[in-house]
Amino acid sequence: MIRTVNDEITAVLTINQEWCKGCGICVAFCPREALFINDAGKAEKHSDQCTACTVCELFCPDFALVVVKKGAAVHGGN
Amino acid sequence: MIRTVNDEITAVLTINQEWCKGCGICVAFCPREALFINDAGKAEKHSDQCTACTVCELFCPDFALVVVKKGAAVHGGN
Amino acid sequence: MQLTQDFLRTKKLPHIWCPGCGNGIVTAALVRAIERAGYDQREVVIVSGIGCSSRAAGYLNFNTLHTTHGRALAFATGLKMARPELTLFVIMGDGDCSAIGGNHFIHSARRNIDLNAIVVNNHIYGMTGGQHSPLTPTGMKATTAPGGTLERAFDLLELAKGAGATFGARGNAAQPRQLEQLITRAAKHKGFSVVEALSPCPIAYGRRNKLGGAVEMLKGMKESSVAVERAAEMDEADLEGKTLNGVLFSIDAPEFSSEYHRMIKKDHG
Amino acid sequence: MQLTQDFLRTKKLPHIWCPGCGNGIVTAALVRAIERAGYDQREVVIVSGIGCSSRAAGYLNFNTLHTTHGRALAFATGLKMARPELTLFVIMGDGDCSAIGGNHFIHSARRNIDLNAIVVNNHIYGMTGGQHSPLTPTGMKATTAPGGTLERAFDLLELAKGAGATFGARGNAAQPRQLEQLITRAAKHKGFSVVEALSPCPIAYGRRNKLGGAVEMLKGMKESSVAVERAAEMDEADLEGKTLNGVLFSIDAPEFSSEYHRMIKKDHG
Amino acid sequence: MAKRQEILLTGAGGQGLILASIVLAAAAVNDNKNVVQTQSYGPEARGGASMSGVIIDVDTIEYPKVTRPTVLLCMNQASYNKYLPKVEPGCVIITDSTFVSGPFKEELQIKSLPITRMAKEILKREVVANMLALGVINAATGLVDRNIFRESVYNMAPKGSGELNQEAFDLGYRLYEEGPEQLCRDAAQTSR
Amino acid sequence: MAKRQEILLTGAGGQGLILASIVLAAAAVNDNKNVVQTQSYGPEARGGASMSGVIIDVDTIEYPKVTRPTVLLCMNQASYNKYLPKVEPGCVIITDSTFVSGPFKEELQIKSLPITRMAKEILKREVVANMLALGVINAATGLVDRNIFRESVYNMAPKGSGELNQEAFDLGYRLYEEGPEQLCRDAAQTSR
Amino acid sequence: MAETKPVLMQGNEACAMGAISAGVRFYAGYPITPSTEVAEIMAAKLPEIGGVFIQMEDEIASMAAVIGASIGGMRTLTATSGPGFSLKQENLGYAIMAEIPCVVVNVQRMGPSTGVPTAPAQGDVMQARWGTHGDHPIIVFSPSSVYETYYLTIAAVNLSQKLRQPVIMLLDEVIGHMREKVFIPEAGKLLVEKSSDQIPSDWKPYDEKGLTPLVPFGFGHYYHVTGLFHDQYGFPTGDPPHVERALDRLHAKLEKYRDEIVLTNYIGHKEPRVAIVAYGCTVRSARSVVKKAYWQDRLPVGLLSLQTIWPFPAREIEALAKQADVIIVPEMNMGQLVGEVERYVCGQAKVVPLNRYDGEMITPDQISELIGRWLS
Amino acid sequence: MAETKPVLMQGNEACAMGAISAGVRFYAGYPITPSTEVAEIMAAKLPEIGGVFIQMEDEIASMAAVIGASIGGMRTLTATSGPGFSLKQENLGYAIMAEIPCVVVNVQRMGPSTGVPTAPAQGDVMQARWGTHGDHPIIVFSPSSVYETYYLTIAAVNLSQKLRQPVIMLLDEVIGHMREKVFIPEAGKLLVEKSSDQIPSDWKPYDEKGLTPLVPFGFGHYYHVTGLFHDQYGFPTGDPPHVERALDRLHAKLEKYRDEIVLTNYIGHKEPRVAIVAYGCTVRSARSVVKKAYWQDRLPVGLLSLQTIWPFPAREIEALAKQADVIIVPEMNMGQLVGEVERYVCGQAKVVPLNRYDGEMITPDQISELIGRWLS
Ligand SMILES: Cc1ncc(C[n+]2csc(CCOP(=O)(O)OP(=O)(O)O)c2C)c(N)n1
Ligand SMILES: Cc1ncc(C[n+]2csc(CCOP(=O)(O)OP(=O)(O)O)c2C)c(N)n1
Ligand code: SF4
Ligand code: SF4
Ligand code: SF4
Ligand code: SF4
Ligand code: SF4
Ligand code: SF4
Ligand SMILES: [Mg+2]
Ligand SMILES: [Mg+2]
Repeated sequence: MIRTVNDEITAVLTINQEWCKGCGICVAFCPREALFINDAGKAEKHSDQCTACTVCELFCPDFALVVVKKGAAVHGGN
Repeated sequence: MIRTVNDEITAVLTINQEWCKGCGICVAFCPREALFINDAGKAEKHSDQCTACTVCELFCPDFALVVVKKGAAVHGGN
Repeated sequence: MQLTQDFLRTKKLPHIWCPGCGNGIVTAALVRAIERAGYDQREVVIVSGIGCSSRAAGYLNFNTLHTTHGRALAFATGLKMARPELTLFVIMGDGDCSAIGGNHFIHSARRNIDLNAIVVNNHIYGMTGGQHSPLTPTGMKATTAPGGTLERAFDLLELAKGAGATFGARGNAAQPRQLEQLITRAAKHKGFSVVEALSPCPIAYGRRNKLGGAVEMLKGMKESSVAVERAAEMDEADLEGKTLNGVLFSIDAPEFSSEYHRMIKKDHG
Repeated sequence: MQLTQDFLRTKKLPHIWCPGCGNGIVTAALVRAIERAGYDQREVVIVSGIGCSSRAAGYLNFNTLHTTHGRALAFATGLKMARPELTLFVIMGDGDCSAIGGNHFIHSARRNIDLNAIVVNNHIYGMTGGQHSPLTPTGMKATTAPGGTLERAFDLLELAKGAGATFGARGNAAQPRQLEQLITRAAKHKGFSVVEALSPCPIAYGRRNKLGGAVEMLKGMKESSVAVERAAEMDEADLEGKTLNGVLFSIDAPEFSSEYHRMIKKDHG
Repeated sequence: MAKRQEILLTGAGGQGLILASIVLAAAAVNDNKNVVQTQSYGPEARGGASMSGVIIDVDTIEYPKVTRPTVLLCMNQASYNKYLPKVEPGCVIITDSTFVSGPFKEELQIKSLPITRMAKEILKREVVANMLALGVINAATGLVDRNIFRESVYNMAPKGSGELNQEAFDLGYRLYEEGPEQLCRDAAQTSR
Repeated sequence: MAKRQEILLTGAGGQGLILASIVLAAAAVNDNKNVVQTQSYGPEARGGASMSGVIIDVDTIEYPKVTRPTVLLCMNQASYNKYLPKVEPGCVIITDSTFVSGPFKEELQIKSLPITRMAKEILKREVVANMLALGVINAATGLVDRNIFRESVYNMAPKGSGELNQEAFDLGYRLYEEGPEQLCRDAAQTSR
Repeated sequence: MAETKPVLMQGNEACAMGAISAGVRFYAGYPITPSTEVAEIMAAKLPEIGGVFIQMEDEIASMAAVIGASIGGMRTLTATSGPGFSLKQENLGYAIMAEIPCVVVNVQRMGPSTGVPTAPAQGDVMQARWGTHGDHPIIVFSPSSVYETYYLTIAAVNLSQKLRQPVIMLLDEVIGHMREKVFIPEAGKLLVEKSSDQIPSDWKPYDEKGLTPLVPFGFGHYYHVTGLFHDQYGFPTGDPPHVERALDRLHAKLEKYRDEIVLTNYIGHKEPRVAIVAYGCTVRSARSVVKKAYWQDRLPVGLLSLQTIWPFPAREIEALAKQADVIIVPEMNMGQLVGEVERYVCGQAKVVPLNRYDGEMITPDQISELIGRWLS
Repeated sequence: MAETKPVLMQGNEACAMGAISAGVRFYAGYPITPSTEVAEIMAAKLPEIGGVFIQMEDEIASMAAVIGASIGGMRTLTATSGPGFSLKQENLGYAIMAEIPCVVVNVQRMGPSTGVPTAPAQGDVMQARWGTHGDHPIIVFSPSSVYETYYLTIAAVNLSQKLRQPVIMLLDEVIGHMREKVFIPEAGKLLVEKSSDQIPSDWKPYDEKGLTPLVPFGFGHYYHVTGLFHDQYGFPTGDPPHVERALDRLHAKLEKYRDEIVLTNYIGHKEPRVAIVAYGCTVRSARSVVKKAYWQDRLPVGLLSLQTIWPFPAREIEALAKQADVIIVPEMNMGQLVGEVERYVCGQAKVVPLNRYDGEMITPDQISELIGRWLS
């Protein structure tokens, strides 16, 4: 579950689609309308819109959205 | 447990010494100092002092004091 | 007013309470209140929990229900919902009501069910010989708090109010006439009403805390109590160490058992 | 702030909650608050009861104690008294905390023991499929109140206050940043603190009451909430149907576990 | 239908499979058969897996759990993966191709149909995919008299949705008998 | 003291008989005897009847309840009425004449002494009547070594009241040995 | 008796409907899987027929409320599952002591503790007998089908009233949650056994001479109800001979009506080499095996199914032990009722437990395999 | 071992003192006759030695608090009586499931329900075994003297720690309230069996391989504790094979340490014609009879006294049944443990219950009279 991120920007939104349940909350609350639910019923990003504002992260009930600093790793405990 | 009372006055204090536990509350709260605890440890009356004011009745924790109207009977349920 | 001995099971007397115990004073006030309110003997039910004070049920000549420790209000709730026409008085000790029975107390308050709770607060577990209760003031001694309890006490009426009770009053055994009147008002109130009746337990509380015998305890009770009406005019310093007496709150709100029966009558037919 | 996934048991994810359930939002806010407060992971304990929301304990990477229904605070009281140096967060559902657990709730408040109660109020029994809880507003539907419940609801924070709690705050899943801050403040408060976190249960509550899906429920929640500070300036009519948000009360009072340990140190040492 | 029939309806929580199993069981009762319906409960049912079983027999049904399915419906990939290995040859297997992508074993009698897609596209109501599936099943197996089944579907539908549910049931029959392409063509024509 | 001794202390709640029985038992322990002490509990103990039993033996004591008292103390009329019929000849019976007015059967070995009255009149403390009673009992029976008993009375008294309790115990001895009249006379002399 | 149309019904629903048919008009409870449907159906139906449904704050209060309502004269029922059943024990003991009728449903789930809330088990069999403190009599029914759930609930309500004795309906999750076809005879009709309406003038609430009907509160009999040992009028007494008589009295009523209470059913060979003793859903697996083995294959096997598990059908087991060589006791627990079977078989036959405790039903295959082993 | 001065001690006091000697430093409880003295002594002593005494709001909370404190690493005890014991059952089951050590004292009083709060009885014997829902193992000690109370409490605390298993001290009112002379060996010394301090690096809270010590919260092992069935790390699972293994695991520890757990004592004739099986205060009456009958009158009688009643001393009873013709089981109840005796005697000897349930002790006379009848 280690995902490193794009080096070009300082922070970036990662989506863990395994955890996403497609509730649509992030889509509804994203101020940039940067997200949508794809055909598989999972959240997906129009990456150019996102400002990494973390609103969706705060709202996602499934811990599926994380705004990660450049080069950081997302990992968990046991 | 039927006790009729003195006909000459309109109300009178009766003391059920079987129920009295000698706690002294009536003695302490009687405004006329009309009561005392006798040698057997039971409340007893200086009958001439009592005004049948019912204070002691209100205070007796053992239902042992009843101010009864003239000619009335004191009786209980089962 | 003469104590209506018809409402007492005189054959069961003398009662088991210790000499000078306030339970008898509170019980007598309740009997006078019932008499004064003019209830039919058949329509009055006395429910109680377990404790010294709860033994009152056995001495009162009505239908009487001596339940399990802490659960009196829950039994009473079932009975009241089944037979809303009955008038229920629920006698509980401070431990019974606010320790093990605390949950039923707050839920009765929340539902605003028409039960009349008479909480005999002697600040101690009397029946079991003097352990501290949730109404034992901080610092007071008990067999389970030999150095004085560190726990804070509930303000029972604040608790009731916070839970949604619509009537709360406090009286004491040292003012038996007033206590009777508070119970009468509680009974008239439609909804859950609480009367906290302070009562001396010279044996399990007074002795250990050097409060004197029953007489001294009653006198102390009277001295430290202040009527709410008068308290409104007093300043904080004067109120220090005092206990408010009288009807502390009385609010109108829908009563649960009658609302429920109105609903089912509509549904039913 | 990034969600510290060290504090999550990511191997246990995805969690069992329904799509759109607010439990995850509240859980994330709690994780951020713990992170923000800078606690050592070892000194944090999560205690929970039984219910959907209580399953959060299983996903949080601390010492976690998933107890019995309604008893989380009583377990936590024992643990806190034994190990006063630990910081305890006690997650409970509205039913868990205020129905079956009501007694432990008021006694924790009375003792003012330093536990941080996070009450996830979805106004319903989620886990068992949608029965009404003591926090279901009157008139709302539930499987056990098909025509809408007739019962009155507790105001949880009024109840806590009446019982003696020293910190009470209300937040909601629609304002996750504020919720996080309220939890942080609760954790800092020494004494019993309650954070009521309103949370959407679209499956067992929203659907039956036609409140829409998770998004609509969150929006509704946000709209009806008013910060206490702002409410002070509003008049009654404007406040109708609104829910107060923020720290409703915060009082200083001796905390039980530390008082106790001070006492035994004195006695002992 | 003399032989004991064991029908397993599987998929995700929220797909309405439990309701479907109850409707199927009720229909069988109305068709004078002996029936037992069971289901998997639990928090797993919440968004996770859902399974329910119906046993239909002319004899008394003792053991109530499905052990050797004669009919298997899989409405999502997870359930397909889980239950396919448990069936024996001869079992009628129906999968919702909207969510199940195989692998389909040749030796098994598997019918893959876009059940949910049809519900969504033709009836505009994904929620009746379950009744559509019942239509498919009954078309494939004749478990219950068709008219009695239709009536049961109507009667057990939530208030006001009887017709829609019946339509879904009928569409299931057509989906099974005529195939998805025909249905789409017809639908396109109607909407024109 | 070879034979098993069964001592029954009876009276009203509040007379301190349970404490007396514990002191007696502890004294016997200190005197190296085997001892078992039991008592009646219950709400009845509240102002009502009080009963406690002490068994002293050199052998191991199995059955702990008093069945055939060898010593009976009755501190009020109710207990006298209740327990007298239960004793067998040979039992040492001591009654507090302050509260017990008989009837005294000739054939029984009954010693009636004004225990409470003496405590009140001579020691001015009714509350130590129980220790006075212990003195009487031990004087009558020699159950426990007198000095050991005195010491136990002292040690087990509430803080600050050791001496008073010992005095009461000694007074019990004198009451038994010299009789009440002598005691009153002596007291009158002292107070003169 | 004209049979009505068959319907599909769930076990928990049958319990609720049976209760209503038997005149239950008061339900107090607290939700818990897998019993919740009983509450939910009661919540929907009772108000429609003028009854009272109340969701209490917990199981303790639910048990208390049910007792309170019974004292008010209503027929009452409450339903729960393991954890809630544990909580009800104190007040259940009160109802037994005070002789207040009520029916307590426990739809068992896998325990101990929270266990597996949705998995079936028969782990509360001994608890149902002994869960509350002190010696006490109890009646426990254990249905094996939806229809049996319906009629045993009716029997439970009526017996409870007649004997002034709480009755436990001990379902397992399989029976509680399964739906099956049932014929409800005379659906909607009240199947209430009326205890005599005549209150004798010398009525005593706890007459030492024998069973008296409960006179509800509010009718001018000012008696006392308590969980303390009490005299004929309900007043506390701790007098030893009285205490003994009171306990005898509590147990005697079950002995006296034993034949009405203890319901069992035998199918199979008269002198079986292998007999099965089963209750609850396990009966179904056993019956499917015995039907085939005896009716089809004519093997010397039999099945004693117990609708009543407490009071324990000792006589029936003793009789069976005289006929059978081997008695198999399949249970979805680690062996509970088998102890009682062993006690009464008393060495007269070989007793073989068959235990499954993984949260799944015992299958017919498990049973037939074991029978096969003991037949050969 | 140098014996100290003998002291007069009450049974309840011995229980409290034993607990303290065994390292108990946390007590949570709710007062109830006849157990209250245990709490009162703890309230006085614990603060003096740095321990925690807390009076909780009820028995449920007391049980919960004790479990919480145990998870915090303290040795804990709670005491109650019948009604409170009924209330503790749900959380007792939790402790069993989550394998949290603690000692629960039940000083039995006459039940059912409120019963006669001050009268002795042995009515909670079966409840102690089966009071909580679901299959569960339990250890129950039943002392017959003040000294036995002291040392069995120590054993209970140590066993509980070692096995991570709640242990019940089932006293009766006679033992709880009587005072007798005792020698407390090495009074004041800690009699604590330390479980190994070494936490293996691969420590798992519920290692399938066997018993692991409890690592208290706060030491960096972030495990989960739940009343749900759980895996080795404590995380919930309802997977059938796992559930079965988990239940087996819970029971296996008691089987493995059976010889440490099951304590009994036999006196009398090697091949008795009449043997008595007794526990609790009844042992005393029985022993006084057997001592006289065997030691003095050389009659073929014997007494098997049970300090441990659960797990049931089946082997000891089986062995006894081979020797004795008649086994008398005196109990202060309507017959509880006798059922288990009958089960294991299995027809090998005649089992004769002797029951007294009027709130009084069984006397030596009652027993000797019965022995006499069976000897002749
Ligand atoms: C379940 C249960 N727990 C404990 C008890 C023991 N008990 C009886 S009365 C009582 C407390 C009495 O105190 P309170 O309620 O204040 O009444 P009081 O005797 O002071 O009038 C207790 C703890 C019990 N009977 N049942
Ligand atoms: C003693 C007991 N009673 C009942 C239950 C069943 N039960 C589990 S969770 C729950 C209520 C859940 O509601 P809430 O506490 O509001 O939590 P939510 O699921 O809504 O988060 C109930 C009644 C139980 N597990 N234990
Ligand atoms: S909020 Fe989370 S779970 Fe919901 S759609 Fe967005 S990413 Fe998925
Ligand atoms: S980080 Fe902000 S802008 Fe980017 S997707 Fe999330 S809410 Fe939208
Ligand atoms: S108040 Fe009553 S009990 Fe007390 S002394 Fe007076 S009469 Fe007696
Ligand atoms: S009635 Fe009044 S005056 Fe008479 S004794 Fe009582 S208190 Fe005194
Ligand atoms: S112990 Fe206290 S409350 Fe109980 S009867 Fe005695 S004085 Fe009254
Ligand atoms: S039922 Fe409600 S609270 Fe429970 S997981 Fe689903 S949405 Fe969340
Ligand atoms: Mg009190
Ligand atoms: Mg909830």
